[in-house]
Amino acid sequence: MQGLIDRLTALLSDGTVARVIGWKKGDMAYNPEPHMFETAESLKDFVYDGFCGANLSKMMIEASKLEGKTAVCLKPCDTYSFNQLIREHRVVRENAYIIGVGCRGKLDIEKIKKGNKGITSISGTELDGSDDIKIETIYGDKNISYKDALLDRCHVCKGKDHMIFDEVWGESKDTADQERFAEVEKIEAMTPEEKFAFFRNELSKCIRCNACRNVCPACSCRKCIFDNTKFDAQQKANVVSFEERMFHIIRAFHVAGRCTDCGECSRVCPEGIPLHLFNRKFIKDIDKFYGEFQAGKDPEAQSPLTDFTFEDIEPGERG
Amino acid sequence: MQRIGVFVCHCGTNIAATVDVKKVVELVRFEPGVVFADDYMYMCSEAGQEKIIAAIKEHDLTGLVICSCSPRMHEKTFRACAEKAGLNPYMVEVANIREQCSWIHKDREEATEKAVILARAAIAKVNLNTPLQEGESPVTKRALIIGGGIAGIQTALDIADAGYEVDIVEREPSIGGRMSQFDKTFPTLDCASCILTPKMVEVNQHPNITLYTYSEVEGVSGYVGNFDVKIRKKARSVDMSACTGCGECQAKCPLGKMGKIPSEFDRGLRTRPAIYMPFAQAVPAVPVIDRENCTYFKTGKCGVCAKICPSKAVNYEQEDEIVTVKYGAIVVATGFDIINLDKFGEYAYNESPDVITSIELERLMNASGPTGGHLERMSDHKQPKDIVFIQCVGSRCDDEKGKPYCSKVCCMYTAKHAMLIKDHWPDTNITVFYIDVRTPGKNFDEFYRRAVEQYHVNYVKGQVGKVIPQPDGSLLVQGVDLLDNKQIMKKTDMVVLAAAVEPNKGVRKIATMLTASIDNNDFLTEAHAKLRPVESPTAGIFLSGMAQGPKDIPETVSQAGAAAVKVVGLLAKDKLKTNPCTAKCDPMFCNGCSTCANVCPYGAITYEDQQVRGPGVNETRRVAVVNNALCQGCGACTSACPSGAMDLQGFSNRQITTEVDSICR
Amino acid sequence: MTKQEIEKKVELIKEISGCDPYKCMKCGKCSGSCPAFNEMDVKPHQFASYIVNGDIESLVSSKSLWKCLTCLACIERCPRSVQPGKLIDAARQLVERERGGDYLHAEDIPELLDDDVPQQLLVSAYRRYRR
Amino acid sequence: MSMNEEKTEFRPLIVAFCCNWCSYAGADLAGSSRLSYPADVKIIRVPCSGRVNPMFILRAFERGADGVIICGCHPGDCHYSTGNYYARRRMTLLFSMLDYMGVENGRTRVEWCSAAEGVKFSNTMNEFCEKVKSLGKSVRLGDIRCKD
Repeated sequence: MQGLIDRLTALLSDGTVARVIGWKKGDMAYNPEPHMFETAESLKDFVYDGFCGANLSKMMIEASKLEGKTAVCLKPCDTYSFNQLIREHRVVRENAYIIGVGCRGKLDIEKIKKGNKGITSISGTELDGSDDIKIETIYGDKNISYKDALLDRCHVCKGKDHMIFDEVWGESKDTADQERFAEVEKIEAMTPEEKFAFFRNELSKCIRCNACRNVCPACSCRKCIFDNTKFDAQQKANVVSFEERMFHIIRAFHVAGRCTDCGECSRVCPEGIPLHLFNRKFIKDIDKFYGEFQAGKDPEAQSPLTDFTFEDIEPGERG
Repeated sequence: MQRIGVFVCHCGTNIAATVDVKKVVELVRFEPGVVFADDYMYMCSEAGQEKIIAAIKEHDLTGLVICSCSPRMHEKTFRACAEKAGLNPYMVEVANIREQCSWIHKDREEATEKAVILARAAIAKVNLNTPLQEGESPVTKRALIIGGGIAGIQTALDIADAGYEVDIVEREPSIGGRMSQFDKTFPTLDCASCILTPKMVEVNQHPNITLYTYSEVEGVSGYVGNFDVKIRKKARSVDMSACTGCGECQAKCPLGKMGKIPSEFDRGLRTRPAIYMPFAQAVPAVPVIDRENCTYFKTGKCGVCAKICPSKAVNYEQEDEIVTVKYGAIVVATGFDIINLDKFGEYAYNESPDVITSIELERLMNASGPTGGHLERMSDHKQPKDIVFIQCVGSRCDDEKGKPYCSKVCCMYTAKHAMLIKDHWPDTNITVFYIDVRTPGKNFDEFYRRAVEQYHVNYVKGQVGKVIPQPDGSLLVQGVDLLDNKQIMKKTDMVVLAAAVEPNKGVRKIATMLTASIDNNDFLTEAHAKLRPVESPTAGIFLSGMAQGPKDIPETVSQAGAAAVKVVGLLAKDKLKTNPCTAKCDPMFCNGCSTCANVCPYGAITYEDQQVRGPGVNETRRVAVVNNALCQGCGACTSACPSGAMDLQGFSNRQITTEVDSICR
Repeated sequence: MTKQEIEKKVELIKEISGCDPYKCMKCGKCSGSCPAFNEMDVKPHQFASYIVNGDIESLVSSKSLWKCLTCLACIERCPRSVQPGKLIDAARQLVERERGGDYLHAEDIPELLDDDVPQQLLVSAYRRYRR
Repeated sequence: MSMNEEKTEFRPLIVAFCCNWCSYAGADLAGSSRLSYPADVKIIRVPCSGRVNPMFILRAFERGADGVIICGCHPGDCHYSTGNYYARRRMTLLFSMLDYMGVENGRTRVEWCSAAEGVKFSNTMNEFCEKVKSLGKSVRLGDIRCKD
């Protein structure tokens, strides 16, 4: 990590970039937060470890409008989002200096906390750390395997290649070991009643905090459909559960064909709703109906929803 | 708040028989915004319209809902009526309570209830209507004809004679099209060139007509009255202004004697040199160099044509030239060709040179054709004594091998061929295998009957299953006579196939450029099958000839004239009214993501940096801008827009949402 | 046969053949192709109308039923996808099934099925080579 | 109301979005040919099937519609040349998603119906009504506050 900080310091000092978007140490061992570093001194708080799951590509929207270049640290999966943002004219490629940071999967603090109360510090989560992470709690120390603490999304990782970068820092390790659409298939196999019950149960937890919308790199509209009075979809209070269903269907549909499956929505949801299940359903359908498509892989590629072929399948057909 | 008047029409008993009109009036009277409601026997009648006008004035109405027949029927009428009373015509909505209610429901209570709901939806919509202004756009007084066959020629002449400038773009080196390949024309047997050549010359000399031969349309942008068309003038390698058309170059081209390049015009029945005019009467009478075959272009050696040209017109350095021209109207007259017969192996077309298509027969019988008009077999140059004609080869065919439609012209030209052959060589034995003989048309059936009664052509109802080339050079035809219920095995000298016609290749590309709709068979679609047969649904695009569907020469010429009148009607206007129901972008919500431009079929959306100010927003950013003149109001952008910034005037998001709401109330 | 029985058989023929006899436009290309034409009492171009008119009785008792060589010429050349060869084959199937001479095991059928091959071919081949 | 009284037959509420150039005219043709279909179908005229925003469909379900059908021009025949192709993809995905959430496939439908296909229009509506009827009242996306 020090290598990365040194490199960033150099970039700032020689004027290549005017600022750095990265992660800053949090008040706990496991909650670093996205941050814009303006000076070389401030980089002493820079951190890059297993808890830096946040996708920083969206921050480049505002940074693109600032004077000078901005260095931005992007994990392999974040680069897909960045490409998608280029496609939608939301970021300016020339204004970004992309450091493709390596990744060996990111950690789910909830998994670590399970059975480990009173955590005081966690170590060994850096990119070059060991296969185990060391947890110190007020009840004693413990080692758990890095792999067991991974976020669910890392088990279905798209790959560790950076789609776009100016330079790459650090070695990545492959983490994909599960079927990407297994969860979706499980739901598809349910009866309508079961499906409905499943989603009602999940979505009833929603408190409409908008965290999913705010973190989503595809939800980059300054003012979005939910702010728009023309559909009466704005300001939906969480009075009854139907609105959560609507909110999440609309949101998922709005990012269909643009969602890179970065999984941030599920990661940030305070209620732990598996929101990626919506997005992934669209991705699965798009792959099946219109051929494999990975948003953000190629910034030139036409999105499946603004494209067509004469022989597309008819609605209602199931491939 | 709007002040809405609701007018419920009885339409005699058409509506009133199943819908309780009075009840509808009573029930909608208290809808939000409604200040007046009334019914009348015939709302569209003069008295009915007077009633509406009076009510507008008396009650100071700002919006109208007419519950009557389909808006497709009388929306225009009622809009004009509103305008007469000083109301913006787009403040009128029609609730369709006839076609979509009274005529399909029997139960009076049910129908009345539905009529009320439909009226409510319309009222809710009018509450959100805003006055819309029709824009105006100027008209470029020049027309483009794509295709220089008889259809294009006739359309061009008619428009030019009316005093407007016309350009013809023709892909081939000469105009004339299919008709110039024909020998005689049915049903009067005039010689095709005798009637076509004068027209070709007229086109060439007409002060209002410009010819772009050996040229193709490369791109079209713009809209009715204001098209910008990119035309690629392919390099002829011959200077048009210098060439005198003496023909020396063709005669001296070394490739001409080698007989390697099949002549497209003669359907491969003879060969041509690399520098050539397709046929003697070509217009313009200027040859082109076929660069793919020319020795000079392939090896850099030869150059004979340039050396011997007396007027030094040959120019190997010439390059393709692209010109952009403005037009007010475009006519598609791209014509037809016949289908490829590779999939019909049973007829041995690719095996035997004596199995030919009807167009090839035209060339064989043409005095300027490869045999000088002497009918002979291509294999041994003997005159055939026995000829079999097979009808419907690929026409009326259900599978992908052929075409599902009737080609319309084959029955007549086959009768023509049979008679012409019998006329010249009366001892020729002719058999025609047919499924049906279709001869609707003036003097058409009489024509066909003459072939049977006067010329004793043997018409057999039935089809041929197989043509088998024999070692002795003859052809064995296996067919059936359905009326006799007997299978026929007969030896013949020549088989002529009436291959199905199909729209010219490349018409789909042109249709896409023009955003003109096209059907599954690649025929261009008309705006209305019966009432607007020469117009495309896309404004400013007109149809002429086979591009729209199978038709013979008389029909083509009449359609060409009809298309010309429509074009002239358009060009005669100084200004055009534009549809005000166009898309509109709300910059506050637009984020410039380009999704809308990706789905816009008209290229009507561009982006510019705009200062956006509003609650919590003050920045300069990329936002979409709609060109109202280009936008046709399809609304594709509105449903693609992620943030709901795009909206369609007249069918706005809020209007449709409120319609949904009032239906689901 | 009662009306219902006839209807059932007509449906069965349509189902087995996968062809729609109503599409026939009576062009006669099938009869113009058929090598067994002269042996047949009901000609290939008539198959469709026999089925349309419900005269299954005559069709199944015709000589043609067994004279068809299944050479596929009419199937290949039919411009309307009526494919008389498949129709007559379906009629043969009908007879075969009624005789109970079905040596095929149901579970083998999916393997053998090919939409383009008349089922008669499968049946006869199977019968011939099964031992 | 007496307890024994037979429950009135369930009448579904069906919203149909019809393209002005084809199916709306097809519906008119069904009307002028007097081809009946249930009054449960209420048609909203749109300029093109591509104009139908998924929001409208969700809105209809939210407000208590039991089925939603979108009718547009046959692929290749769009008046605006491509609108129906986009609609086709959009609706394919939306309907699949609704199905995924437990809103049965039978409640949503897209039909291509030209101005000349009055018979098809009426048949489609009859079929669709029957189907929706058999699925019963739609409750899964409804806003309970919108109904009494």
